[in-house]
Amino acid sequence: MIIHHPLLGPRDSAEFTYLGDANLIDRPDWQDKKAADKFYEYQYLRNNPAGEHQELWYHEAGDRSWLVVTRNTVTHEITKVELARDVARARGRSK
Amino acid sequence: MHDLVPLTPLGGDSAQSETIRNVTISEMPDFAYASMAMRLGRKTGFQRAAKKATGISPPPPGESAAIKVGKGMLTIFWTGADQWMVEAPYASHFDLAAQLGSTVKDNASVTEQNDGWARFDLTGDDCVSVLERLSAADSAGMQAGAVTRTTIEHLGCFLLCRKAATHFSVICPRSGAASMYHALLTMAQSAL
Amino acid sequence: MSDAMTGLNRLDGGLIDRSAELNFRFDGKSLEGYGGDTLASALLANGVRLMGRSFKYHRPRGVLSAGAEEPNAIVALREGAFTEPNTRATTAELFDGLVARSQNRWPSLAFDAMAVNDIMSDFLTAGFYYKTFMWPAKFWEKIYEPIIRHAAGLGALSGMSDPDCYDKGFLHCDVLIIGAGPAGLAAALTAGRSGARVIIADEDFLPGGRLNAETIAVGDAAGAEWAAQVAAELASIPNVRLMTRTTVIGAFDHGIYGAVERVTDHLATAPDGTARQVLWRIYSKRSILCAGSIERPIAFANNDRPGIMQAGALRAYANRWAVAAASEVAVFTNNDDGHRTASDLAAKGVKVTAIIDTRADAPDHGDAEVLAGACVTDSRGRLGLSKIKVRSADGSQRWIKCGALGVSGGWNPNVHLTCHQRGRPVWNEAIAAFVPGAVGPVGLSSAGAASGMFSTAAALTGGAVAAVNALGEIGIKAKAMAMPEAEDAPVSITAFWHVTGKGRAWLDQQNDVTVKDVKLAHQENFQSVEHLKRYTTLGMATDQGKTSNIAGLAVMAEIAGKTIPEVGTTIYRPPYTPTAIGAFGGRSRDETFRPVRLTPSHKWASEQGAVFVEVGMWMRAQWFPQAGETEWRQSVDREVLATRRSVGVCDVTTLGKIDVQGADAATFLNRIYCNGFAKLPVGKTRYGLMLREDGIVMDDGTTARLGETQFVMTTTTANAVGVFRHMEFARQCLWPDLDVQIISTTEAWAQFAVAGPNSRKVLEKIVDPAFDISNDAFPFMACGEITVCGGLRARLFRISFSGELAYEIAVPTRYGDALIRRLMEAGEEFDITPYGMEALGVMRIEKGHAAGNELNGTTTALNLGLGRMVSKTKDSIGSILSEREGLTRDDALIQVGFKPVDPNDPVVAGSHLMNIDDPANAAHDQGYITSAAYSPCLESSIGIGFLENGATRKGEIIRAMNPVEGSEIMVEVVSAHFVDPEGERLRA
Amino acid sequence: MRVTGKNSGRYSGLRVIKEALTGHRGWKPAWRDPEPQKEYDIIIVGGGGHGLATAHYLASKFNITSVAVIEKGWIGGGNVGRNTTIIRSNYLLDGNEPFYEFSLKLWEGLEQDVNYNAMVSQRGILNLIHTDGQRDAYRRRGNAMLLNGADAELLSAEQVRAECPFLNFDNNRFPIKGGLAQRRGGTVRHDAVAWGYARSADSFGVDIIQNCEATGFRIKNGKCSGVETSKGFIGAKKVGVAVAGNSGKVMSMAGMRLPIESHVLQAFVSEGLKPIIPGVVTFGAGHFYVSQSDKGGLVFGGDIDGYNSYAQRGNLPVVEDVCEGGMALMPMIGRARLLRMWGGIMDMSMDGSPIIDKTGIEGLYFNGGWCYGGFKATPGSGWVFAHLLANDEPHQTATELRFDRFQRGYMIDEKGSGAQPNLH
Repeated sequence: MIIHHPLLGPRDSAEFTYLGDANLIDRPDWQDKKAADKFYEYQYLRNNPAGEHQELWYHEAGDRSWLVVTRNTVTHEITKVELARDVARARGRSK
Repeated sequence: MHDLVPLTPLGGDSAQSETIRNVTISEMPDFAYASMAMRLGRKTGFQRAAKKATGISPPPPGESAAIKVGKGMLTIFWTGADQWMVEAPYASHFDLAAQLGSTVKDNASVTEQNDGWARFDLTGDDCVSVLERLSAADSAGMQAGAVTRTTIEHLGCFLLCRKAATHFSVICPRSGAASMYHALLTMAQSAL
Repeated sequence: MSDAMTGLNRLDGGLIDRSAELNFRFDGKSLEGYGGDTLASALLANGVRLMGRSFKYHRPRGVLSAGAEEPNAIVALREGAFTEPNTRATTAELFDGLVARSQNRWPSLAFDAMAVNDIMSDFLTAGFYYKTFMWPAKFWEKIYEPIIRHAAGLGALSGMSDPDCYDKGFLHCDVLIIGAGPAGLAAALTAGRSGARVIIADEDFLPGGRLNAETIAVGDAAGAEWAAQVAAELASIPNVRLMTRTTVIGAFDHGIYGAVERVTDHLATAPDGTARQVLWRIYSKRSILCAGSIERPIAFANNDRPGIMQAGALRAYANRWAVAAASEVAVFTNNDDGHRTASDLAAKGVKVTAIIDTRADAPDHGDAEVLAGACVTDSRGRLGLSKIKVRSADGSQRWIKCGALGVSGGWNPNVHLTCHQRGRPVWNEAIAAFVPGAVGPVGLSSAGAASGMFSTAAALTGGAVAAVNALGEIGIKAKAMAMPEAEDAPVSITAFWHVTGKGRAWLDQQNDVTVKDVKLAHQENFQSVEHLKRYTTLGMATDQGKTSNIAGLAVMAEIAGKTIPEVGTTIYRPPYTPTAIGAFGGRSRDETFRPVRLTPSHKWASEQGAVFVEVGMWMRAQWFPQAGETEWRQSVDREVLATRRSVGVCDVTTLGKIDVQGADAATFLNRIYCNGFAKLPVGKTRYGLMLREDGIVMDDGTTARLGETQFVMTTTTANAVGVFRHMEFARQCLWPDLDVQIISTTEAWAQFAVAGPNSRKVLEKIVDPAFDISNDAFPFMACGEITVCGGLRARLFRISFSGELAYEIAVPTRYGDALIRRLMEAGEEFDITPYGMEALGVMRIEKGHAAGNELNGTTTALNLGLGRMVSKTKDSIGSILSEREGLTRDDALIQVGFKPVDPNDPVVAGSHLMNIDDPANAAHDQGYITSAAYSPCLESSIGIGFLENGATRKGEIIRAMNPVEGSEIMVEVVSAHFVDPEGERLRA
Repeated sequence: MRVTGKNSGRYSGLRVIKEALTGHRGWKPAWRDPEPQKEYDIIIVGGGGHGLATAHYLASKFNITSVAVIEKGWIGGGNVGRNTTIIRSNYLLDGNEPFYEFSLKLWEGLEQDVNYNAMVSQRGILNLIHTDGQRDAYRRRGNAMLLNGADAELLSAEQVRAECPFLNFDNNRFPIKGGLAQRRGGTVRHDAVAWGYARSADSFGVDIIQNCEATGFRIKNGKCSGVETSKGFIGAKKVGVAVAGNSGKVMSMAGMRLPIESHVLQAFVSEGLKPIIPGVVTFGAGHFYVSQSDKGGLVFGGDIDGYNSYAQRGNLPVVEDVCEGGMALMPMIGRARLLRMWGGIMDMSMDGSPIIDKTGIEGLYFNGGWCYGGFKATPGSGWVFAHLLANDEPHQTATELRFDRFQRGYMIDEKGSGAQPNLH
């Protein structure tokens, strides 16, 4: 597969390490009353769609960027690639 | 001054080099390296400081910039988001990290990388014939100054085009120097 | 046979080089051919028709085709370790000294004992083996299966290591053109002249495709000449790469294609160091499939005899290789193309005895009698065709003499690559064949015969137009050039798949699948195409069903009363043709399977005669044998004792080192580690425990604070890469606004552990006087930047894995070799001893330090006896999920030590622990031993491991069971800290 | 009790001979193609190995014959039709080993049970050892196998060499230091497993309904009363889902999120070769395992591609990685040709172990999360799932294979890779 890296352009997906569902960005608040349940769902449950999937790829053999790739799991078509850091900020993560 | 004798990445007292038909593959040990990682939100300050420290502005992704220092060249190449590697002649810059650090201060995190890397240069007309059997990078399409991180025989490395088609540098982790050199020679033997 | 020797079958003309006479051997017989021959054409020229045996019935077989689709002429090429089984004689280029042998026959090709299967064929129908061989049960493996396995396979591997080498490569282009026939050449020329980066690949060694096999003119030149001219021009365009002997084997995601270039297969011996084949990964923006088409046979009784061939192959041999398969030939066809074969052969002076055309309205032919509305119903000739039985339109039957029969059932476009991403081809009634469907690999279009356009003119213009369109899509303007004149005959065909009748009519010739087998499959409800394929093995042979799949579908459709599209097709999968596994492996084999990483002291250690062991790609010294030491334990015990008594030195460079900087570096580490790091003072080092988010221990190591905003973290050797990735994830995805930067510096520093009571004394001799490393000035867990040997920058850490007074000293890697030599000099008076991985392992077990065997991805801080380290007063990765019931239960496994009750008993890692009175089974498992060693200090074998409730069971005697090696011993549960439990030595 | 008249008659050597002499006119369909009835006691969603096995055992061992197996395509078209045919029970952990050993024992009697020759071939499986740490780990595993009543042998390098002289002993990057052997492991003709179970289930009166896709579950107040399908609604007292790679897709129709990701695993077969590889061999220092089929093809595979996919096809990097392992381990195969590559969809769970459990919805049961271990589990999975469906109690060998183990912290993580499916 070819992943169009936002900074580097087209790169062979073989240069990347795959993590999984981009929801892994949304780590729960450790002080939440329901932290135990929320961390369980965060860590273990997946939508696993047959179709469009937002997922995390790490440019291991490249610039070490984490990317959020929007890819169709049936056709493998990639429609969007973003820097995970930007996505994380957009989802309200900070420090 | 200490009297310890350094070894080259290939474990010799002096650099190795071999010419196979019209490509020469050379170990290039006499360079100092330091990385600069920009501190959060210090874009302008860093650009200014880096320029002050090196004489050139840190280049955009996929590119390098070079400037003459003394008898040699100082090169900055992009290594990652807000990250650059500086390469300079070892003799004059063995304390490169300290030199940079004193100028960029808290605009960037500077890390000494002198001995983290092993540089091999390929020179000659058929460099691309060798590289196209080693790396997925489009070496045939690289212009002078282009740089990319790639994988050669399972070793991560930087591929830097010094002169289109005829001069490339492969910069790989020092501990893998022997494997890398072997891979380069083997492929030159096969492809040329 | 006399024919064979006198070479009567060689005609005039052709594209062979008669000046290059090549000698070769087939089944020991010495024969002669010419440059440009394939093994098949050379054998035919020599009158050899019998080339192989079929898989199941061992039927005599000759060549069916002139290309990659060949099911029958499958031979073993070359000898010894170079033996290449199952090689298609039709694609093997002839070279001087070539040696080939027929396969799957005994004692000889002409007389094959296993041909008895043919007589038994009624019992060996599709799937018979699923219905029998079941009683008695044990007979299957003892008797039945060995018999079946004995019959398995066609050719045999040599069993020796492949002596050739292979390369892999990567190419980038704007447009990849697959196939160099008329369509491909036209496309390449159009694209090439536009300045685009073009790759055109063809499996043949001669560009031109069918143009080389036909007598068709292109413009005022012969087709083959035109092809040669175009190929020459393409070779001269710098932005075009013309690759012959290159098969594009697969269409992968996003315009990536796999292609195999056969570099030396046409040579007797490969030049030294040159790869036999290269697997190219081609990155294309657009691609055009110009792979042509394959002619399909018509099934009739005994249609598999040597001499019965594709009509197109028959004329390819005549036109390109100047070979007549026999002196008298006939043609059996359902379309006009078959008539072309008759014309070409007649023009070459070969006698055409008849054209049997299934169409009632078959056109006349100038050179041969045409039997319209007729069909071939049978054939004769034990090892080669002698005559065919023909049923005329009026039903009358007669035998016609011929040594070869050209059969044409129409042509199937080579749609394979358009289906590699599970796109389905669509049925085109006009040509009675499947053509590429609308949904194929993104960016792939098709032209020429591959797209169902069979005329030469259509191929030329189709190729040119496809190129213009493809380039247009990526913003490159190309001019559609006027293409030269060429034949533009329409396709005239009436679908005809098999002749009904009694005898066996072959569909899949190699796997011996007949029309009857398809009928049986239907009868037993194996009606879906996938069931048909799997139940009958149709299309599963080395030819991948290229000449049989569609006919099989057609027969199934006929029986089921469906249309062919209703029945559908099986999925075409890569590779397009069978591909040497070696090519996929490239150089990654033998010692160079993976790279090695060498430590800074490698050269020195080699000089000491160290024994090396691989650890995470690193080659590390395992122990340093000394004169007189005959057994590894002697060396290891000596190294341990010397270190604990005086001082030892060990290269620990391989531990991961990560430079962590930034205003928020401390905050960041405080979340990465489960224990506190925020308040670590500058100049101090702390042991850190890192959890995965699921609460399981991920890694551990010491981290030193060199400055307010700078830390140096160490990781275990094995986890260095994973930990770095984990930290980047936390930095970029979880806390993107923390000001922290991380850089791996593992390689930049050569680091040595100097351990033992005299370690300080040794270091004091090389550390420059400006630096005070006394116990007061530089206590346990101190760290600092110093200089050594008169000014060399170094880092010193007072940390200990061995449990002794110990330091780790780091210098720039290039000075690692010099430093170890200097340390050895400085330590000489203290009998300083280099120690390796084994001694390091022994000492860490004696000290009860967890390592890889304990940090096995299932253990928690609690298991390791470090439960209290997990801070509950801060947010750190893994802390929440580490509190789950299953990970905190009272009877949790706890790390403890074990001593054998009888000191002579060896403790064995991997033993399971059982209570003495419990029955020995999994239900009563109490835990297991993770690491064990002989402790020369305690003069006993010892171990550490995990035991239920371990913390409360010190002093208990339990069983350590190792049934897989038939041993069991009694061990006492003890503290894991065998040596210096109070840690006084560390702080000395 | 077999429902006579519907079945395809008993198979035997004698029958084969008789049919041969009478033109094979007597062979009946191996299974019928019935139209769905209005309601069944149990509907199994998924006509793969596990679903068909479940139906067979429901009918033959639990006397429940009002059963339909609905399959969206043709039976055996999923992973049972696209795997590397290996059977074994060489697991480490208590949650797994008893189950897989139970399954292996069922393989040993399969042919006689279903009257179909699936060519169960116990030629043995050998896991190679390349480091001392690996030997410790395999010793622990071998002991666990023996303590669970399975068989295991720890072999020295010399013993391995004697059994597999073609391995690369002399010129390797990762020395072969021994191996863990399970003699009772081996291979099975995979398609025949699906066909055999289907034919047997059919002969008990089970309806096997092909080209019938489940499009939804009818669920009212937490109770499932049947399945909406492309052939209309089919009622059922209980519905069991066994759809492997499609687990996430299908269970989402019941509003469930699973601890499962779907990944593609590629497998490969070479041209037919005369027998040269005795049993199953797995490389411990690279991603490669291989066996040789009764037809002579080298059947081999390695790691999953590593990204979520429902495409049943993979990409080059893994093809190359697998072949690199093969060339490193047995360089004699360099001149053998790869004939066909294909991909299957693995339901990779969060700890690498399966789930056979009730769901939060009454009457809806789930069987999945097999990762790439599903084929060897087929008989065990079928029996255990049938047991759960019939008795509403987990089978004794499957008490740990529950949904809630992740929340409670009782993961069954053989590899110790944690909650990252593509590492299991």
